[in-house]
Amino acid sequence: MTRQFKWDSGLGLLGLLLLFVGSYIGLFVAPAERYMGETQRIMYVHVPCAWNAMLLYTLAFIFAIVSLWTHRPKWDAVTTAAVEVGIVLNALLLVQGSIWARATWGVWWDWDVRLTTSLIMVLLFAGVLALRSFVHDAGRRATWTAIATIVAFVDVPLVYFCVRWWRSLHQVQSTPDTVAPMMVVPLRINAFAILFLAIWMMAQRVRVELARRAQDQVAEPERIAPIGGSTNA
Amino acid sequence: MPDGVIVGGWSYVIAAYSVTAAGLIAYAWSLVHRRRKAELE
Amino acid sequence: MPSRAANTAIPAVQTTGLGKRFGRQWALAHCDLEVQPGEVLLLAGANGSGKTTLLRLIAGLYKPTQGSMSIYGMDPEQEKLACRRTLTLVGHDNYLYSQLSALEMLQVWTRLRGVELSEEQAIDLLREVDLQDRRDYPVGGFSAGMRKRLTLLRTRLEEPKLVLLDEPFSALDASGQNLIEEWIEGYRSAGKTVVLASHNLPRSSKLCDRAILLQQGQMLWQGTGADLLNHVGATA
Amino acid sequence: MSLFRQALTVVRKDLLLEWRGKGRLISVLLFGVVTLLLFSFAVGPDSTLMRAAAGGFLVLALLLSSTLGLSESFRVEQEQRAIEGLLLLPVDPIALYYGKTLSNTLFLMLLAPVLTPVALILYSVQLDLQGLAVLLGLWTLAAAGLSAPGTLYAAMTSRLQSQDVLLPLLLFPLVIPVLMGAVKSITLILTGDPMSQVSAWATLLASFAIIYSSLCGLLFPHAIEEGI
Repeated sequence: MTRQFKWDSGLGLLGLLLLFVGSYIGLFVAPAERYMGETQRIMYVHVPCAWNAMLLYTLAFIFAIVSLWTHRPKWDAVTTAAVEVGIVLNALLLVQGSIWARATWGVWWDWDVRLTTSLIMVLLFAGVLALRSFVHDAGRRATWTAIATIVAFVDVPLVYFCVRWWRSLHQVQSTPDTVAPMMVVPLRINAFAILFLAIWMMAQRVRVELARRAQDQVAEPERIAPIGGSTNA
Repeated sequence: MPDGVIVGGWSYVIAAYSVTAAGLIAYAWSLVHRRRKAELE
Repeated sequence: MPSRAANTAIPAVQTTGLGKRFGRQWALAHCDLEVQPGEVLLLAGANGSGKTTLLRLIAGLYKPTQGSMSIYGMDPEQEKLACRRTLTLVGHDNYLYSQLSALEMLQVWTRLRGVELSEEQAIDLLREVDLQDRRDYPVGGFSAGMRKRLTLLRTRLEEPKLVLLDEPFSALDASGQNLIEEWIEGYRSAGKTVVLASHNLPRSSKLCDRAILLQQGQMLWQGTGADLLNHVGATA
Repeated sequence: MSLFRQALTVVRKDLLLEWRGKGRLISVLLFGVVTLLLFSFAVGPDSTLMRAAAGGFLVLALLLSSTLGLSESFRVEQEQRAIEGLLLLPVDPIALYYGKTLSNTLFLMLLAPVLTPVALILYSVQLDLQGLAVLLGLWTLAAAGLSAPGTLYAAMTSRLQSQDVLLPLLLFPLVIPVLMGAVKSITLILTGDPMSQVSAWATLLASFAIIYSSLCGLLFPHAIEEGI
């Protein structure tokens, strides 16, 4: 237990440190972008959040399949953890995206393909957690969480293509593509920072889940000695 | 998107970074809190 | 009585260390049970003693938390459908669609078993439980006893070797209870296995070859039906 | 083969129940009509605006009615635990899933002949016979797309206390591709399709239905492992 505690808090601290370094470079060292100016600096947290949210959802999908296959509590715990941390990053992504939209396009919301898809994604996976919270039996809760996660994940590419087609009649908003080397460095650093932080969060969430499960793990009552009676069949 | 360069915009950057930090801290705090509660019981 | 010869055969039901936990509550624990083919076994015990849980575990409606189980030598996990073909359970619920008639209910059940039931056969069956005049009426209008009788017909129209009955006498009048008794006697002579849970000890203890008393999810006592009456009388 | 026959038995039983419980069917139909009416009040008496939004309203009426139909189809199963009676029989759960999905699809298709004329009249849209046929085809694809995941989720939520909230919560975000595809294509049918984009949207609707009916068919046996 104490050894496990060390690896994930170490990773968490490393993530925190990297986030400070990356954000420092992003905010104060990297040059301002040609057209977008300073607002482009939002990208150094925005894009890492997006990458990691997608990564977590993909992991959740894989964990869900394993959970359905093995019925082991630990796989249910990691599936839930990945979904939940994914939702947190996804929610941050939405807020950052909204601020970005306000700064560049002058509106708080734009029906941009990625922004719209991430809004639908957050709703899809929030549904998984909602379903989960209503099921009392631990075994069924694990199975249903896995099923809902798989069903939700398969929808993501469909939604993405759909929104793209839906938007194709309108003009497509440009996204910054002029990238100087000093812009790549903070992006990469922050991507790993968020990844490490996400792993730390997942580890904590897994602990919560396993601790809750452990409460239910009441040992079988002691065997009552059978009394009397003839045992002829 | 306007033609020229967007001047300034630091306020948006600060808002985005603060929201991110606040979100991460709030979630981390809830995790620690929930874990303590679950492990104590 | 199925005695020595039956004992060498594969047991109809065999459980080893079977246990089921709901949340933090063990509904059933340390259940080592062997039911011989052709045996009529009575599960007795107070409410919440684990009778229903045990029956539902055997029927495959619950997955055991602990232990293992076999139905006529088959593993319920591996051969789920084969087990379902072998056994039938009539539990507390009636499994009815209010808007269907008695006849239609029977047809739905048999068709899903892959058997086509002719109308004459269906009417014969309904006559057994005295519902032949009601065959075209929606079951939603039936009384509790009539519904119970209709549902108990499931044990007649299917050909399972293992009949599981949870409180078969409840909601039935005296004639209905006599009928079920007759059926159970018939199953015994046909070599079928019956496991029933009942609170109606005077009736069911006479019927059974063996009785098991459950208490707080554990098998406390076993013996003959007559002994059970004495035992319960002595402790009560 | 027996799988197919079992599924058909389930469909037959569901259709019979639907026929006997006509009151339910009529209530859902009326609900659809009422929503269509409400949408027109929401947009106001501007007829051009209404005509432009007619496709969207029609599909939204279908979507809102679908959750009623889906949860109703499992309420009947839960009333006297009839579904447990089915699960106790040697029935393949996959047959149960496809039977219920097919009967739910048929149920949603029944909404078309009522809701379409009402929408055409209320929103004063013209449609020729060929357009009507294409619309029915699209409606069928949308109904199948809604039922495929809807049946799985309705089965799962049918025993939970908050199924009335939970089912739409799970289903609505999931079926956004169906919603978009159906709205876009039906609107194109109603307002003219100069670039013949309808077939692309129809392909999307069909893919959704195929992907989800196969995926949910695989998952359904797991969902009901311990009964529902």
